[in-house]
Amino acid sequence: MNFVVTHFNYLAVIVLMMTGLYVLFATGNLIKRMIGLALFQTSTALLYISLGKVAGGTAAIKIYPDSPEAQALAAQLDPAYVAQFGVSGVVYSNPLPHVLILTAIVVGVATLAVGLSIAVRIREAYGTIEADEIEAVRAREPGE
Amino acid sequence: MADAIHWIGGGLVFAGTLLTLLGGVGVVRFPDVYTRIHAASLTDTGGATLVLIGLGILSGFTLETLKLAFVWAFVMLTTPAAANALANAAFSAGHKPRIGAFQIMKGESSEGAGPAQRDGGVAP
Amino acid sequence: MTVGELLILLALGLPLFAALVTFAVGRMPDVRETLMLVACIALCIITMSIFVRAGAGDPPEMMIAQPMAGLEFAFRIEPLGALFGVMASVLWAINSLFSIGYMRGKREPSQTRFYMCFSLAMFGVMGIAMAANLFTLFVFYEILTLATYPLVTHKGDAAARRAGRIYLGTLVGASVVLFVPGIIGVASIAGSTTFTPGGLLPGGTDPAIGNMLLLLLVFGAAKAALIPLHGWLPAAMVAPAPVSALLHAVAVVKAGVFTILKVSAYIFGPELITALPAATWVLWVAAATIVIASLVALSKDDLKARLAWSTVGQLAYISSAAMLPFATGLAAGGMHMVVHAVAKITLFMCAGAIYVATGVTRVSQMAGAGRRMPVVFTLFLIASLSLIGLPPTAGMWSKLLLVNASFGSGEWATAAAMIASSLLSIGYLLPVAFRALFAPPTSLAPDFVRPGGTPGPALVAAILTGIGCIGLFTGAEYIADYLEPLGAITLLETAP
Amino acid sequence: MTLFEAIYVTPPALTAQAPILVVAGPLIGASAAALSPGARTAWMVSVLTAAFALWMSVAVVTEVAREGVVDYALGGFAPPLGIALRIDALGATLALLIASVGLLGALYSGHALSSEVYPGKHGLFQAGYLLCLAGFLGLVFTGDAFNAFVFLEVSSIGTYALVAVGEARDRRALPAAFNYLIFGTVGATFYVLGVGFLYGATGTLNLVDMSVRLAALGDNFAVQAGLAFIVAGLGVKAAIFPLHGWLPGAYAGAPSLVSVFLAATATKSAIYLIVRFVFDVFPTGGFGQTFLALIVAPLAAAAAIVCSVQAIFEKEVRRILAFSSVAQVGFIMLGISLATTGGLSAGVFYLVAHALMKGALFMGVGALAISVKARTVEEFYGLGREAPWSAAAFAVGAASLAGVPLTMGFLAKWSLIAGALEAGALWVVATLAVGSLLTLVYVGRLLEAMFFRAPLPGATRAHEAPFGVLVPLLVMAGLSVWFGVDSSLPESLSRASATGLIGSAR
Amino acid sequence: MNAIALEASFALNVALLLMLVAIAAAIAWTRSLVAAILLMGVYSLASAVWLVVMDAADVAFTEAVVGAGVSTVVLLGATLLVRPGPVRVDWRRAIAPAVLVVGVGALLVLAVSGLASFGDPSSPANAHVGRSYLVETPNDIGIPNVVTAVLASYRGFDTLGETVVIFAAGIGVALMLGFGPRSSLPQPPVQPGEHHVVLRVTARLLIPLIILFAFYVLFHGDLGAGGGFQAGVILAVAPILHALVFGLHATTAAIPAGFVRGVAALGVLVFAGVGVVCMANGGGFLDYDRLFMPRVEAMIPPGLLGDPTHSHNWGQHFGILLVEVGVLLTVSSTMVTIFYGFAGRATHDVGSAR
Repeated sequence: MNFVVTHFNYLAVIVLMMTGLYVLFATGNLIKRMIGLALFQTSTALLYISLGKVAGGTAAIKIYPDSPEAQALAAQLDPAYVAQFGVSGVVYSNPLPHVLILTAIVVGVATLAVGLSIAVRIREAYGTIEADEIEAVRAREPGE
Repeated sequence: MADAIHWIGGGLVFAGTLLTLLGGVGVVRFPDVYTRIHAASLTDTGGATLVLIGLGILSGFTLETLKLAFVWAFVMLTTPAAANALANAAFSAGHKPRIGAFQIMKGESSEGAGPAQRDGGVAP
Repeated sequence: MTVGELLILLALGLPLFAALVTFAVGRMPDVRETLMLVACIALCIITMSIFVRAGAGDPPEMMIAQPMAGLEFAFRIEPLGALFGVMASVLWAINSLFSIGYMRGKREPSQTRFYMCFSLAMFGVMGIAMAANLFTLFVFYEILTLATYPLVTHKGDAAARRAGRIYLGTLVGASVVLFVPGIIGVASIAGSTTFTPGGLLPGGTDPAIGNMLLLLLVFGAAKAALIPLHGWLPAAMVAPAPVSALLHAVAVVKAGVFTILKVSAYIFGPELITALPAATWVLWVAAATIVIASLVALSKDDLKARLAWSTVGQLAYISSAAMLPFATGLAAGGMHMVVHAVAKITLFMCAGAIYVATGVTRVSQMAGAGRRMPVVFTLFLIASLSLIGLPPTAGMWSKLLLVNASFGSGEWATAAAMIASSLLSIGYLLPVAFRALFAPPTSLAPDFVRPGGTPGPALVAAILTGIGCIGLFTGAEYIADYLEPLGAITLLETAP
Repeated sequence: MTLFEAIYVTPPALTAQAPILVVAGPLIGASAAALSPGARTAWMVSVLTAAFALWMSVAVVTEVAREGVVDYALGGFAPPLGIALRIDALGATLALLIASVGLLGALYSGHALSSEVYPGKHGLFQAGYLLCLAGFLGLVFTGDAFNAFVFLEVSSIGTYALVAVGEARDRRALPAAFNYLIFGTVGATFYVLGVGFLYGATGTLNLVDMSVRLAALGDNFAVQAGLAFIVAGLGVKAAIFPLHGWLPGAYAGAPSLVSVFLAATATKSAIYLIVRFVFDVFPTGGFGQTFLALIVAPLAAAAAIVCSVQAIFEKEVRRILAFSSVAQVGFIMLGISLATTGGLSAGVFYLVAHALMKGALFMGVGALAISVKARTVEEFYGLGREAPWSAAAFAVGAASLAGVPLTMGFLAKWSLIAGALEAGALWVVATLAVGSLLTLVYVGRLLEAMFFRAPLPGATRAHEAPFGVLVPLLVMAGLSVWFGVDSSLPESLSRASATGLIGSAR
Repeated sequence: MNAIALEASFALNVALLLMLVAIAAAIAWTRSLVAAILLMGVYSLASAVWLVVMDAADVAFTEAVVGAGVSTVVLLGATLLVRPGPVRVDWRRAIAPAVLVVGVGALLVLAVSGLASFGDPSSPANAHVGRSYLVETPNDIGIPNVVTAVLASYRGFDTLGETVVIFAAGIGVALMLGFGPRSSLPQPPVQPGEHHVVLRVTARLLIPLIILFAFYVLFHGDLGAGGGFQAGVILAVAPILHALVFGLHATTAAIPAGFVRGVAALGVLVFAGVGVVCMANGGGFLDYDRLFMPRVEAMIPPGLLGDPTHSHNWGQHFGILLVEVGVLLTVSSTMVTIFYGFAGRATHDVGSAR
């Protein structure tokens, strides 16, 4: 049970990813597939972000320790914690996963655009975007 | 004093969210496109306004307040325009209002029905 | 470049040259065939000089390339190879003579391709004869396979293509699945594949691995047609007679048994062969092959099929000779290789001559045919005697040595099989000649389908090899001595 | 390496920057190609860029030969803070391979494209081609797990579109490309997941740093599952057996240039990354190699047999070659999963050999397809006489594929079986033998069709491919023979890679 | 781990995650493509909120802009083009995926059991490199937003790759949709949207604001959330809005497709060019400390950036700014290219406001 609490984020993200994967493989509709793919990729991003969260941390944008918001943040934490894990008096969350995920999101939208454009061309060439119908058309072609 | 600010601001934000929620209910429950648009846009603008004012009060008078003001202006500019466009599209797509009687010019009643119906079918 | 290298290059180059020339002047048959004969003669001279040099003790060597560590592409002559080379080149010359007569006599189509592949096959054979290591041998072995494929499918009809598929499938399949892993195994144990007198593999090789390698290599050389890998040989009978002669006497099958001899002599060496139980297993398989093949041959009415099955049996003699722990076996095997080649090519040329002249292929129809062509059938008789092993033919010596060696090494089963098959061969060879020559003249005797009967060149070729059968009877001692370096023990000591 | 010292002169300043130039050059070239006005200009840009990349990668190879491993810290930040390029012998080998194939492909594209791609698209097409080149080169050079993902995507996204462009010739390219996109993206996302777990367990993305911390970490579910996801994800790109579904369609549908480039490089770079993770990042003898031996090796064996059989029963030439690619990848992975120096170097050697032979084969098909739109084996009847040179090059590639002696393919199979014997894995030897036999069957079918059959009645007569196509084709085929006669260069490279990886045990 | 600090945000986190799960389930459930697409947009917005809770401001910004914005637009455009019927669901084809998903999910659960618990500041992920970025940035880079510092400087090579990926996507879409019979639009018979007075006025008002805001986001990037990518997408919204309101024909007349593609390539050139300049000045690729030649560097008065000890940060600042500009160019023009591709395929009625 404790595991479910301490790892709740990861488990929830797993559920999300698997939903995406399921949508991707369960449907024959090309656009629905792309939606599933996008869902899958976005959820993967959430995993990284969960990795980078630091309890009591704030966004990784430097604030001067003596500024009011720094004070407000520090007020919620005990000084030992801040002293141990803070950087110059402020606890930040881990910026690295954020950077990686920025890249991943971009890759995701790029994939989405290319995939959809191919799907459109498929519609023009085959008159359908249902995988099994496309297969049916292909089966009738010579050389198959 | 701080408590007062805290309570007032919080209350406004809460009221705003409540209004937006109502809007959501309206979108689901109202009979036809136009009333749904009405519910959505009106409550959105209203709710957004309340929330933004509340946040402004909470943040005190700083640079944040200015940004919030910009956001408010933006919402005020776009939401009604969007609602107008939506209604316009629905109308030109030949959706007849269920509530209130007004004439539709003959001939415009049925053109390009397809996409508009999809717009109507958005609500889950 | 030393003389030796020059000789090697010539021996390899002449067949290629012949092939190119054939291709170039294919339009003009006379020029084509004259040039080919010239190339054949020249090749004979070259191989003989190589033979002499190898005997004199300075074997020619040559290193072409080394694709990988422990993997050379090189040539080196040793007695067996030299002998094989001479045999192949001489018989090639004669066979070309014969095939000229045959092909012209039968007005065969696409003769240019035929002669080209013929020369290429000879290129392969020369490479095999002179290979300095297993890898080089393998390369030319495959060249030979590919070069003879179009010959087998010469007719081009469905049957021919089917036979060709069996031929290619069996040979290539065996070499890929068995032979190549065998070679690589040798290489990864010994670090190279070079043929070294006394055996490449160290004496202390683990018997299990040794057995595996021996079986891989022996059965990988499917050209030796040990049962169960003999199927391609009778199937290949669809080919025209000169091809059969080439396949069964000169090139392909001899390449197979030659490979086995080399593997036994230079890769494993007498000691290891003695130590390995696998050698005995191979001997049993060979014995079985000898008997079975002879029995089948007895049951065949088609002459070429009968000869083919007898070839299967005779090859098994040589394979078992290679497996005899008694080192003389090697010499005997080498000798039988030559003798059988000469005899068998004679038989096939006779068969071809008969076919060209009368169109008859079945033994039962040849009764009395000898009256019309006594020479051919006399030659057939002589060759048969040699194959059976009766004086005054060379076959006697080689069989004597073989049986002798197998007795000496206590391989009674092999000896018995050899004797039995000799008796059987009396049964399936002699009647052909006798019925043809001495049968009472009947109206059944076949007529000439070709005015003038046997074409001249073919007849000449057959006569030459027929003389060879008898000539080797006297030359046997010389060959045996020449091959002596193979085994540690001389002939005289082999008496039981 | 003497060959390189002989042919190669580069100012030291450039040599120092060579690793990044290999990757950045094609990136810049791609933008230039996209900006270039006409098809010819784009082609010239493409050729020049590829040549530059090859030059630089030769520089890198010589450097690696001298120093063993070359490191290049980007942005002047020492790893693990900054991204670093780390080129070991294997990476250098693959870079050399990819760049050479890239250059040949670029040359080849001069004429080949015009018959397959709408002229207006050439500029963008060349840009996409160069992006793929850059992606693959970056993939084999980077020393950072996430940066590898970025380059994986650079190459992939370019590739999807390039494959789809094949619809001009054959509309089946479109569904094939879509499949490829789905499979490929799922694979890449699995890779990201795996990297995420490794990052969560080690806190670093730099591969060297990661290996150090992994060795200290010991067994951990996150790490092991991470590796599983990484291998599975890359296995999709490498077309390891059950994950190869995208490959035949993609290779068959793509423009011939793309088929050439993909067959020669795409799967190879993915295999490289797998090897890198299993042997370099994960502790030697640890979970990585167990995983390889227990999971990957059987799959590879299955691929070697099953896909060869599929190839035998396939009707379309391109699809035959594609299935054979999957089978050959099986061979390669078998060698690698032996996890011995011999097996690994054999696998690398086979990898190079396969790249060259498949490149030649697909180029040959493309060259023949320029004059006659031959697709099925029947349509290939008699092409040997009508287009002798292309057919000859094709035949050389096929011979190398079948493992005919004195071609590189033979040496590859040789060293593979030798490695398996050393490792005492007899079942691998048996699999390889059977697989090679099956290979012979379909190769024999192709060659018989081309050389021993008369053209079908009413078939369009083919004629020889233009010079600009023939030259790279013959060079590609010639390489297979050259290295088959003297394999010192690839042999030493693969040997060095293997020792570098097995030796780099931490 | 600190109780007070975590509880509030943790509760919010759980609530939002459950919300996301619900939305995902709805996406899997619904048969209507349009519904699924809009739900995707909602999903992105919700996850953006969640990201803010996770202190990932930049990512939240990007997710909102991309997930809710661009993806939805592209998906809708594609749907408009393919005009699909309702999604057919076949239970037989749903079994195998279910099994697969359960298997992979189990493996994932096993994997996360090896990870440190959520929010643990001493977990390897947070303790090792991530922390040293926070410590080193003031020295090495000297800008407040550590994410931007890592993105553009420490891991600038990744960002270059990311830009190239976007560029590749643009190329891909252009190759697929940018050519062929329907690529050149005929003049629409009726001026689109002539009965949309309100829209046209609003658009005229908004477009300059959008561009202004885009540049604000760009330059604000190293102080707060924002940067070249987000700015690029926002900038791309201006022409897209223009096309939606005034018709694609008018927009392409103003900004030709070829020109847009050129700008995309230019952006990559700018980014890579910065790297090459650094190399030319004797540094490594993308080593902004060497962006300026030493002579120029010497001319910069120390302390101009407030901190006299790190005058080289000057180079970092400009390097980051320049590469962000490169990203902006590529991203915005690629987005417009994608929009052109999809809209250009369609019949005129895309031009009118919908």
